[in-house]
Amino acid sequence: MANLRRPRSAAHSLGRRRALTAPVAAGALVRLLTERFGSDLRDLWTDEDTVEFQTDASRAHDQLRTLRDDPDLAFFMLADAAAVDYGTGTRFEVVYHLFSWKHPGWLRLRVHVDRSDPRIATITDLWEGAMFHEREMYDMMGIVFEGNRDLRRIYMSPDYRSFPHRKDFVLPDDAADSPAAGVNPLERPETWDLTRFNQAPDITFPTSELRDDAPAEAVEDGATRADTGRPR
Amino acid sequence: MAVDRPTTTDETAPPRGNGPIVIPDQAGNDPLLSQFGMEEHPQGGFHGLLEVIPTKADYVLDLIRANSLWPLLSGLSCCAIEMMSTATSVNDIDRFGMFPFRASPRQADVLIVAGTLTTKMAGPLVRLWEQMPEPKWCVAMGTCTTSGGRFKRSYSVVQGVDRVMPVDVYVPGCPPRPEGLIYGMMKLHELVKQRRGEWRTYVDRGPQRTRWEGDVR
Amino acid sequence: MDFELILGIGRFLLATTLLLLLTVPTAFVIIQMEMKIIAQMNLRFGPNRVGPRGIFQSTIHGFKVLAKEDTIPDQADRGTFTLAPWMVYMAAAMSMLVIPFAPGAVAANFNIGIVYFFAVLGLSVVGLLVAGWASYNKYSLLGGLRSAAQMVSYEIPLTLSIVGAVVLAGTLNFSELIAWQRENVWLFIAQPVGVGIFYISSLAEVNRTPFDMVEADSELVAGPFTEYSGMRFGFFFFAEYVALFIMSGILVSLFFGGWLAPWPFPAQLDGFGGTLYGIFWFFLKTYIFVFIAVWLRATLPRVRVDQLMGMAWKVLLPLALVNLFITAIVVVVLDL
Amino acid sequence: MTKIDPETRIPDPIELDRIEEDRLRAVAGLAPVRAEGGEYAGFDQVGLPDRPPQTDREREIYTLGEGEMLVNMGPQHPSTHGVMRLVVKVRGEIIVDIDPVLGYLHRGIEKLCENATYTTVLTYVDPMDYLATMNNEHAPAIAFEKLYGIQPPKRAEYIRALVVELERVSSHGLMMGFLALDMGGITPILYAFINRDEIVDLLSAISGQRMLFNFFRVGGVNFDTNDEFLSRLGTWRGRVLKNIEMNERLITDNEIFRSRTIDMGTLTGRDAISLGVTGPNLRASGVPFDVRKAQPYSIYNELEFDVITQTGGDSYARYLQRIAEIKQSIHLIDQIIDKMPHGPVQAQVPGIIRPKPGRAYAAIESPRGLYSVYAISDGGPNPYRFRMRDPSFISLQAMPKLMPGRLVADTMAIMASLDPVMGGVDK
Repeated sequence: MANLRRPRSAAHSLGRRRALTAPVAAGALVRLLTERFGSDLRDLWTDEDTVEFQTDASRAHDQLRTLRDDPDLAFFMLADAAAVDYGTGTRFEVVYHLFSWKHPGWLRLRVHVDRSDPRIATITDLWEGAMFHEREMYDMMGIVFEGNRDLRRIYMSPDYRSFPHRKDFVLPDDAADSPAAGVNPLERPETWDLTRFNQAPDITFPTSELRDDAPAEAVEDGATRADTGRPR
Repeated sequence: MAVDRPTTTDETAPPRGNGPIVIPDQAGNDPLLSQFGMEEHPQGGFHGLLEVIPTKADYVLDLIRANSLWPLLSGLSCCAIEMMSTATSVNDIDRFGMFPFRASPRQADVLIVAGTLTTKMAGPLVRLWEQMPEPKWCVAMGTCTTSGGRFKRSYSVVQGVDRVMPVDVYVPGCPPRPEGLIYGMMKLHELVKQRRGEWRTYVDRGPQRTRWEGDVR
Repeated sequence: MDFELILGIGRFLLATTLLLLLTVPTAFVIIQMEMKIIAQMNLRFGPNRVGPRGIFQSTIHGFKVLAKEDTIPDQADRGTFTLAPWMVYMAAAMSMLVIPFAPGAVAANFNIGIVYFFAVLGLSVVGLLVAGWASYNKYSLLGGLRSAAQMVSYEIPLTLSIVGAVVLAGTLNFSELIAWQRENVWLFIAQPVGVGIFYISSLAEVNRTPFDMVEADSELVAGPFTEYSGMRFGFFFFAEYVALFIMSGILVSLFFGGWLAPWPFPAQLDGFGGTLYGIFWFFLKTYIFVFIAVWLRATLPRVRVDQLMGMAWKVLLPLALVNLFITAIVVVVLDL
Repeated sequence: MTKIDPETRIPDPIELDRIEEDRLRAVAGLAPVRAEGGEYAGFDQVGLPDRPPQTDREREIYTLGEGEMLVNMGPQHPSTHGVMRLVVKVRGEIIVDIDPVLGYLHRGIEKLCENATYTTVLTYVDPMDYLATMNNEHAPAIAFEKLYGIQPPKRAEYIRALVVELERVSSHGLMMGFLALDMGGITPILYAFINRDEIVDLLSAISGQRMLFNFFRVGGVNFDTNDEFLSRLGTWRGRVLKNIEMNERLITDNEIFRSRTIDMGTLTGRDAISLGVTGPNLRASGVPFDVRKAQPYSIYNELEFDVITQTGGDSYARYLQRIAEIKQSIHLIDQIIDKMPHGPVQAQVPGIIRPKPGRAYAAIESPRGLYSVYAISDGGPNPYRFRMRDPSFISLQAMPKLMPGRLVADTMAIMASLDPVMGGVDK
C-alpha cells in the first residue's frame, strides 16, 4: 500500500486548485492544539478546510474531552466517526470529525487502533450520538468500544460471523456461483445456531478456529474468503 | 365451502428457499380422479372439486378477482415511493379497483414487493407471503427485486425475490415508472383471467407451514 | 290462533327478510359512494373500470371477498373466531327493524323503538371484543380492547342526547315521534345541543373517521379483524357501512323529521303515493348525512385514544346531562 | 364484637388470581410467570428465536416488569418510513421502552463503492435517501473533486444548487403528507404527491430519470438546462406556493392535528446536539446549525438566505420548520435562476479518474440533516475507503429518548416528525 503522504500542492490539469479559504484562522487552531496536546500530536496537517492530526487509542478519549470542553476550542458537535481498515498487515483507524463555531473548517482526529486486538475507549459518555456510530463500526469492522452499554450488531443479523467492511472480506465477483453465493444462507431465525451467543460479545477477530466448519481457501494476496465462515 | 388448509408439522418440511423454487403444476395423474379434474392431496383430502362446475362460473370468478386485487401495504425501498405515486392523483391505481392498500396480509390479494430484498428481510417477507390467503399473486417491482439489480454483488442482498417465493409478474425499471407498474398490473389482470376453467380451490404450493418460528403472537 | 296473529307474523317475517336483503345493497352503495367521493376529494378519478363509470366496483369487492380462502390462525379459538363476525353483522341488521322508512312502512312498530335500538346496537361491541380476543394476535387484542372501551364510553352520551328529544315528544316510538315533529317544529331546532352530541357520538359508535381507532392502520395493523380474511372480513367490512347507514337513518328520524318533507313541500301525502314520497325524503336526508361522514373521513386525521375517551366522559356526558336538565325545566314550566 | 387479628391480611383479588395462576402453571408443569423485578422475557415474544441477551441495554429492554408486554411494530408496517422494526415495551397503552432494530434494508453500499470506479460510486449512492436523491450525489461529487483537485464550472455549481433545492422542497412537502397520513388523514399525502410529481417531472426533463437521477459527475453535471426544464420550472414556480398553502390549510390549524403534535416528543437543543440530530429537527429545537451557513460549500456563500429556527422542539415545531424551509428554498431557487451564468457544465475529466492519494471530507445540508462523505483515495481507480454519514441514521437515536411515557398512537407522530428514510438509515 503506497504510503499515504499527501503532496502539499496538487495543482492538476484543467481545474485550478480551490483558493485556501482560511489559512490564517487555522493557524490559531494549530497553535492551540500544539499548546494543549504538544507531544501526543503526530503529523499535524492542514487542508483548505480541514485540520487533521493523528493520535493513538489510549490518548484519544481525553483529547476529545478537552476538544469538547475547552472554552476556546469548543468543538461541540461530533460530525462523524468512521473506521478505516488499512489492510491485513497494518492497522485500523477510527477517524473523528468535529465542528466548532470558533474555528473554520473541520477538525479530523485519526486514532490508530491495533488490528489484531482492536479495542478503543467509547465516547458515548461525551456524545450520546456516538452510540450508532460505534455500533456500526463494531458491526462492520469488529472494533470493540470498551464501556459502550449497547455494543451489538446494528445492520447484520445478530449471529453473523464475519465483519463485512474489512479488507479481507472479499466481495464475490460474480455473486451467482461464488461460495459467498449471495443469499446463502437466508436470514431466517430458525436457521440461526444459537450456540454462537453464549460467547462474550468481545469476539474481536474471527480467528480460524472460530470458522472450524469452513476450510479457509487461500486467495492470491493472502486474504482468505471470509465469507466461507457462513453456516451452510 | 371453505377448504381448510391441511396442517403440516414444519419440522419435517425442508426450510424453504434454499433449493430452487419449483411451482408444482397440475399433479392430477390418478386415472380414477383425473377425469373429474380432481386429485388427491399428499396430506389427504381432495381438491379441485370446483372443476366440476362449468367453466362459465370460473370465467366470472376470474373477472371478479382480476378487477378487485387488493395490494398489501408493504414497500421496501425506493420502489415503494413509486408504488405510492402510482396510487396518487396523477396516475391512479384506484381506477382498476386496487386502492384500499390493506395493512394486514390476511386481507391482501397481491404482494407487490417494491424494493431491494436483503437477507435480513427475506424471513419476514416469506412469512408475509405465507400468511396471505389463497388466490394470491406476487408482483416483483423493480430490478432490485427481480434480480438484485444494482446491488447484485452485495453480501447482504437476495439476488431476486424468486429465490424465496414464486413470482407472477416482473416489472423492470429502477424504479419503474408508475405507468410501468400499472402495465405490470394489467399483465397480472390477463394472467388472472387466463386461468379460466382450470383454477382450483386450493393451489398446491408444496407443504405450507402453518406455525412459523417468527410468528407474531 | 286467530287470523290477524298469523297475518302479523307473516308480515313481520316478510319485513325482516326484506330488510336483511336490503342491508347488502346498502353496504354496496355506501362503499361505492365513499370510494368515489374520497377519490374526487383527493383530485383523482376513483374506480371507473367496472360497469358503466365504475358503479359496480364495490359489488365486485364484495364478491371477491366472498371467493377468498378464509384462514383460521393455528392457535385461534375456532368457535368464537367464527362467531364474532356474525355477531357484529346481526347487531347492525337487527337494528334496522325499527327505522321508519315511510308513514306505514316500519318493520316493527315497537312502542319502545328507541330503547330496542340502543340495546341491539350494543351487541356489536361484544362482536369486536370477541374478534379481538379470539384471533390470538397482540394487535387484534389491543384493537379489540380499544374498540370496546370507545363504543361503551360513547353509548352513554349517545343515549342521553336522545332523552331530551324524547322528553319533548313524550314518546319512545319512532313513528309517533315523527308525528310530533310534523305538528311542532323539527327536533333539531328544539334540541340543537342534542343533535350535536348525538352526531359526534354516533360517529364514534360506528368507528368513523375522527374516531376510527378500531381500524387505525397506522398503529395497530387492522384492529380486531387483523386475522380475518375472506368472507369473515367481508362481514366486518359491510357491518361498518350498514351501521353508518343506520346511524344516519336514526339521526334523521329523531332530529330531522324522518320521512317528512322540509318546509316548501307538503309535509306528508297519504295513500301509496305518500309512502313513496316519504321513502324518497328519508333516503335523501340519510344519504346527506352519510355524505358528511365520508367527507369527514377524507379530511380529518384521527383522534388519539385518551383524547377520545376524555371527550366522551368530560365533555359530551356533562353537556348531555345539562341539555336534559334544561329541557325538563322548560317542559315543566311551559307545560308542553 | 369479634376481634379481628390485625395481622390477618385480606388477600386482594389480584393477588388471588396470581396465586391461582401460579398454582395452575405449576400443575401444568410450566415455569411460574412472575419473578420479582421482572424476568428476562427473551426474544420469543417478538418473533425471534429466544437467545441470551448480549449487552446490558438489551437485557434492560427485554426484561419485562409488572404488566408489561413486548409489541413488535415489525418490518412490514403501515407507516410509510420503510422497513424498520420497533420493539416497543408497552404497559397498557403507555410506552415504557423502545428498541429500533435496523438493517432490514442494509445493501452494503460502502463495500460496493470500494470495488467500483469513482463515477460508478455516484450511482450506488443514489438510492440511499430516496426522497432527496440529488443530495446523495452532491456530497460524493464534492469529495471526489477535492481528491482530484478540480473545480466544476460556475454554471454546473448553479445547476447543482438548483436541483438540490428543488429536491428539498419536494422532500419537505412529502414530510408534511407523511406526518398527516400517520395520524389518519388521507388527503394531505395525495396533495403532497401532486407537488412532488411536478418536481419529479421537472427533474426528469433535465436528467431523464424520475427518482434515481445519476445526474452529477465528478467535475460538473451531466446535462445542461433545456427549454422543457425551464418552462416546467416556470409553471411549477407559479403553482408551488398555492399547493403548499392548500396542504397547510388542511393541516396547520386542524384542531385534532395540533392536539396530537403540540409538545409531543420535545427535544431540547442540548440533547439534540449530544444525540447528533442535525438538520430541520435540530433547528426546530432552536440550534441555528445549517451546513450551508456553517461550512459554505458550492455557491451557498454567494446566495443570500437565513437560517430559521423554531423554539418548541416538538413535533409541531418540526412541522413548522419544514414549511419555513420550503419557503426559504423557493427564495433560493429564485436567486439561483437570476444569477445563473453561461458556460460549460462539465469540466474536462477522463472517464476513469485516478486521484492522487489523499483524504477528503465533504459535508452538505440534505433535507434530513448533515450528510457527509469521507473518501480516501490510494491512486487507483477505486476509492480506498468511502464512508457516508447519513443524517436520518444518526437522528434515529432520538427516538428511544422521545417516546417512553407516550402512547402507542404517538410513536407514529414522533417518527413521522423525525422523518427518517430507511434507505439512508440502513445504507
